[in-house]
Amino acid sequence: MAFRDDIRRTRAIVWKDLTTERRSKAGFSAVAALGVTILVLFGLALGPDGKALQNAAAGALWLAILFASVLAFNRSYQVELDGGALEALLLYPGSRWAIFAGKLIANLIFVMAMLVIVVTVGIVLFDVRIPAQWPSIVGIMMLGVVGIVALGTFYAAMSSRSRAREVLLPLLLYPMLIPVLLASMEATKAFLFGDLLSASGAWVQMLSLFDVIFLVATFLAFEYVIEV
Amino acid sequence: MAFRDDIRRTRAIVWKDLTTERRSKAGFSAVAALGVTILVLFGLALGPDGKALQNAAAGALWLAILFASVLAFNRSYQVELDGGALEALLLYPGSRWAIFAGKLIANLIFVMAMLVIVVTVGIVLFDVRIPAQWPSIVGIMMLGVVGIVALGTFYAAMSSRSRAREVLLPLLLYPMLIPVLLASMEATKAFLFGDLLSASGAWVQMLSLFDVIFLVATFLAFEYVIEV
Amino acid sequence: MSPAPANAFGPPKPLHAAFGWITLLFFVFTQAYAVATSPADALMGHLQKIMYVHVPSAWVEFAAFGVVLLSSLYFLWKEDERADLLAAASAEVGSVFCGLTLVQGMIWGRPTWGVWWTWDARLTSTLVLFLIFVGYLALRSFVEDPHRRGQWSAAVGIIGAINVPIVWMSVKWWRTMHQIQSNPRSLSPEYLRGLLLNLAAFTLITAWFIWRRYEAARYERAAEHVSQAAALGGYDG
Amino acid sequence: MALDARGVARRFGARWVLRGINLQVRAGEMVGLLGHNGCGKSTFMRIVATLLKASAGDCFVYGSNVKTEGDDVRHHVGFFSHVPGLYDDLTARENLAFAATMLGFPSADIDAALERVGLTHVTHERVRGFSAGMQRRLSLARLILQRPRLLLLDEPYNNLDVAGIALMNGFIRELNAAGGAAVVVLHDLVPAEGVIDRTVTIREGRVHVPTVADFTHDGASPEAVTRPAGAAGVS
Amino acid sequence: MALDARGVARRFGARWVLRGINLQVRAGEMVGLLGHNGCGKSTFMRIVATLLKASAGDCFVYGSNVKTEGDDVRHHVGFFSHVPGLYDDLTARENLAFAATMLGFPSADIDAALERVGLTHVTHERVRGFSAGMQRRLSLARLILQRPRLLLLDEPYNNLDVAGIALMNGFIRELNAAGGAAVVVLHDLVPAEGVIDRTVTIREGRVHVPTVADFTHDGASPEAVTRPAGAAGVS
Ligand code: HEM
Ligand SMILES: Nc1ncnc2c1ncn2[C@@H]1O[C@H](COP(=O)(O)OP(=O)(O)OP(=O)(O)O)[C@@H](O)[C@H]1O
Ligand SMILES: Nc1ncnc2c1ncn2[C@@H]1O[C@H](COP(=O)(O)OP(=O)(O)OP(=O)(O)O)[C@@H](O)[C@H]1O
Ligand SMILES: [Mg+2]
Ligand SMILES: [Mg+2]
Repeated sequence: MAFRDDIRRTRAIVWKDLTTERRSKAGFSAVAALGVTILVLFGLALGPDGKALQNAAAGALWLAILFASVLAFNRSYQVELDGGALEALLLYPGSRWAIFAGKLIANLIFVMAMLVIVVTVGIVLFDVRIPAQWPSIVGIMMLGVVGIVALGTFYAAMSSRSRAREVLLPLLLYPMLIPVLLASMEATKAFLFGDLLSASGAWVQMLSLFDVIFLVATFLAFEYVIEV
Repeated sequence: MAFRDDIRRTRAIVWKDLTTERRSKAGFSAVAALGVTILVLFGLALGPDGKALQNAAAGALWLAILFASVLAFNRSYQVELDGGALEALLLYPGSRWAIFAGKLIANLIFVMAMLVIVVTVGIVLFDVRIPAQWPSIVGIMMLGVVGIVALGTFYAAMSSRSRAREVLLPLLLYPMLIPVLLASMEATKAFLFGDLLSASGAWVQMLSLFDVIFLVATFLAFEYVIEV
Repeated sequence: MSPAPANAFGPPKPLHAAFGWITLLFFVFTQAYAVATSPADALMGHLQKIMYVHVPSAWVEFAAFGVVLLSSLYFLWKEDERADLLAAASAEVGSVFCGLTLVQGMIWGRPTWGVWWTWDARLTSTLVLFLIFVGYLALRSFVEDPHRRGQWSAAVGIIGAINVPIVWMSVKWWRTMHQIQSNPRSLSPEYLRGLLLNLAAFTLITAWFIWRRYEAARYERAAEHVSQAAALGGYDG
Repeated sequence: MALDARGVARRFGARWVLRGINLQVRAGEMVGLLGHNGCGKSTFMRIVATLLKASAGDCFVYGSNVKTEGDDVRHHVGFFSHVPGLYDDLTARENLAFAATMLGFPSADIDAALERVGLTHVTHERVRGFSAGMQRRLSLARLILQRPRLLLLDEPYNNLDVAGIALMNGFIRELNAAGGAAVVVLHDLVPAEGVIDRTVTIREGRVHVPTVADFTHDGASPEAVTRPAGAAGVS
Repeated sequence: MALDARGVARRFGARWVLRGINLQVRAGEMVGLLGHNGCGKSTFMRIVATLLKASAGDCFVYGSNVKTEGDDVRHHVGFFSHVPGLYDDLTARENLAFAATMLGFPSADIDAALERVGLTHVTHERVRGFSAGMQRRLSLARLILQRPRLLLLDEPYNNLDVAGIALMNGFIRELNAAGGAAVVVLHDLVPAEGVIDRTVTIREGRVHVPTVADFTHDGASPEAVTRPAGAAGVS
């Protein structure tokens, strides 16, 4: 019974977050456009050399996704802060994990949708040849996004309520995500360039391990972080 | 008389912005640390190949500075939004340009200080060999920073009052800054690799031109952006 | 909240000061001993002597972050604010030694590898660990409410400590330029003795630093507890 | 006992704002909380509502400890604070629907609540453009959905027009009739006439027991002036 | 003429909130502005203060057009709004010092203003932790530094305790004695007794001229209920 209520709460939060996002007109398209812009900036920074670009494609893609999704995480709590909505949210009865789950799922949907756009543009911009194993790459992307979103949603809950929130979130998040990013980049590269299939296996394992650790740790720790 | 008052207002705003920044204790060091973190991310994304890294060094440095300073711009107006301080600011008599000049100078000081740290770390991380003409490079950095800060301060004034502000600022700013970034990167590269001295001259000219255009345009347009 | 012990105030007790001085003397001795007794290395010559500060710094840095992990867990479990203060003190000291490891490594790397820095797994993971704890310290300074600060930084500290084993194992998991761990058997005894002695000295120094930082924080808290007694003393239930 | 605060104390930094509040509110009792600006009224309310932790002392709401049994307490408590706590980009109706689900009453009658607070004409408008008083009314509608057993109202009459004050008082009386209790922070007893049973004043971090001196001095110091607490109380 | 509003209208989207406000306030006159929640009082005040542009109509403050001569208007106008407009990370004193410079009075006596509003004990504390009422008092201190010739007060008594209300009224009377004018948004005339010369009610976007019907109906619909406007007015 209480559990059913909590599931209902999770659903309500997902719905609320996505609706707000949709309402703030340019919300989603702006973040996606920003991801693309960052890709373009990387392209310029790397110079016109085609080979160098292709080599850096996986890295640039993941970084663009990371930078753009941090904005999404920040927004997802900014909404709560305007007009003291967070206070009201904390006053509702029910388990705290329902709040975290709701925010996590909403962010996951948001980032996945953005990823589709950014990756499509990236493939064109960096002239990436799609290999036969593209379904594996999609799988890796999912794994990478779960890690990024879990930790990002968690840290945003803290940083958004401290001073200096825009700075604190990336400062906490980026270094912690480096293993996840590295694993995602390397696994993507391994598949892209067709070779080293065995090596990519190790990276995928590492990625899955981190996802599990992050999900468990954040779900357990969220209660402490949101209280008070 | 009125002009002296406006100068005094500018000074007051610079002082206020820097004090707030200093008060939020680790504000500056956090932004600087973030700049370093972004450099590390670039290093990882580009892979361990020393030559590729050296080639991309100029680009990575400028992008790290750009990404970190956008946070500073956003913060500089976030302070005004909390508790409706912007409303009070707009109610003070006196010229609007005094407000812009104050914010601009404060941001300039902030970004310059951060640049020193990020560039120092970047030189070490990317194994950049410092050429004999390093004073010219310092000059180029100044020029580049002025362009970034002028436009950033201006757009932050607009985006801070829209919803979706964290997204809107980079989305407006990055594309507009591409000429400045490109010129800065190319001029830096030209000096770093010692050759193409003549080409760098053209880039420096372009950079100076953009700085002048941006400064004049933003000073003129600020009044319209900040009103209502 | 435990009431302050009656003797919580005042200057460091003589015993504490003595411990500090003895530690310092011991450190000077172990350094001198190690430098004097070890022969020049076949490859690196006398450069090898950086090892006696570099390797112990790295080890005590791991130990300090380990203390952060344990005291953060204890804090979340028992809500004992002393655990939070200990975590903060260890994080500060650990970050300093992590920074030292980096700087010493770079000073060592310049002559041996020819570059200040290379994107090797050991080096990069150490830098990342350093940045993580810079973030941890930044978080602490951005949050004013002590309870909130304790809980938040405990969460960040625990998650951050995941990276210690990564740094440790990085040389095994990836092909690196950096030396992989040696064991007593692979290191000739002239080097080993100096290294172990210095390790002991560094451990003592670290313990001393953490203790001093912790004490300082405790004095502050104790002062607040006294003010609590003064503030609440008058009320009659 | 609806609320039982025993020596609740709270400090910010080194300053002790509350130094041991003792306050017992029985079910069915309506208590006005008075005190000058900055004396700690909102701080106390936030502690009772589980939004802030006390530095010392214990506090119970219908027997549940606010420190350790927060979830139980939140089932009982309805808090009306200085800030409206609404989502600007949702409409009035959507805000209430969300609140209803979160409160565990997904099938509550939202339109009736909106009608009651006089916001039917803006049911489908976003809260962003609402005036101060309209936002307060919408927050009130949320409390109407919740029907809490312990009402915590922090200066509830702010921004409300005369009709809004009547609404608020009607709601308080209704909960009272159903056996609920309330703590209401006030600076002015006039609008709360007839809904408050007794008043309590916080001074220097403690519940102040008025003495003869309180009714004789001439109010020269701004801090010391408070309307005589008992004057308009009913009990 | 301190304020001369001629047919000031404003719409948000397709909805006309103000439909032509005509209001003349002479120098030395104190006007109370009434009206139910959401009728457009704050909107009107923001237009006069140059924070919002009117969609139609003209408005003059001491002869300067608020639309085209904003800078002149801002020299005369002091606005006390729903939000405090302070910097959380500056201390009380620093906030006032900044305001003084921005107002063009860098040598104003800040400590005197702080003392007057009763915040001397927190002169060097940051505003972040101030209670609602303390923030309102600090905003009032800023007005005291400014001594504007046209005061615009939007529900000025909110959050203020009894001593604070006395402070506010003392300040208003002082400016009045110096020949200044004021427009004060109110829901309750009691605290403003003795400082308001006459009241004006906004209804359906226009200044409402009361008829006999206003004093006879029984107030069944929440929107229509307003305390009879003229009742407590002095003029
Ligand atoms: C910035 C550069 C460097 C960093 C961040 C770094 C980091 C570390 C760390 C964290 C350890 C301790 C972990 C362990 O014992 O496995 C370590 C040990 C060690 N490092 Fe470095 N190091 C750097 C540069 C160097 C250089 C240039 C050399 C010598 C060429 C070097 C030689 C060693 C040796 C010999 C050990 C001890 C390994 C053992 O026997 O267990 N390091 N370093
Ligand atoms: N930015 C805006 N966007 C859309 N509508 C708005 C906006 N600002 C105000 N309104 C609408 O204008 C009307 C008047 O608002 P205003 O804040 O002026 O009311 P008010 O008379 O001050 O009410 P209160 O007594 O509640 O403060 C309201 O119906 C509100 O919905
Ligand atoms: N987060 C905080 N940090 C520091 N001090 C705080 C904080 N919150 C409150 N205070 C201090 O606690 C005291 C009480 O604040 P509180 O908001 O409870 O007062 P209040 O009685 O509600 O006053 P008001 O009538 O003005 O609303 C004030 O002096 C304030 O400075
Ligand atoms: Mg309060
Ligand atoms: Mg209003």
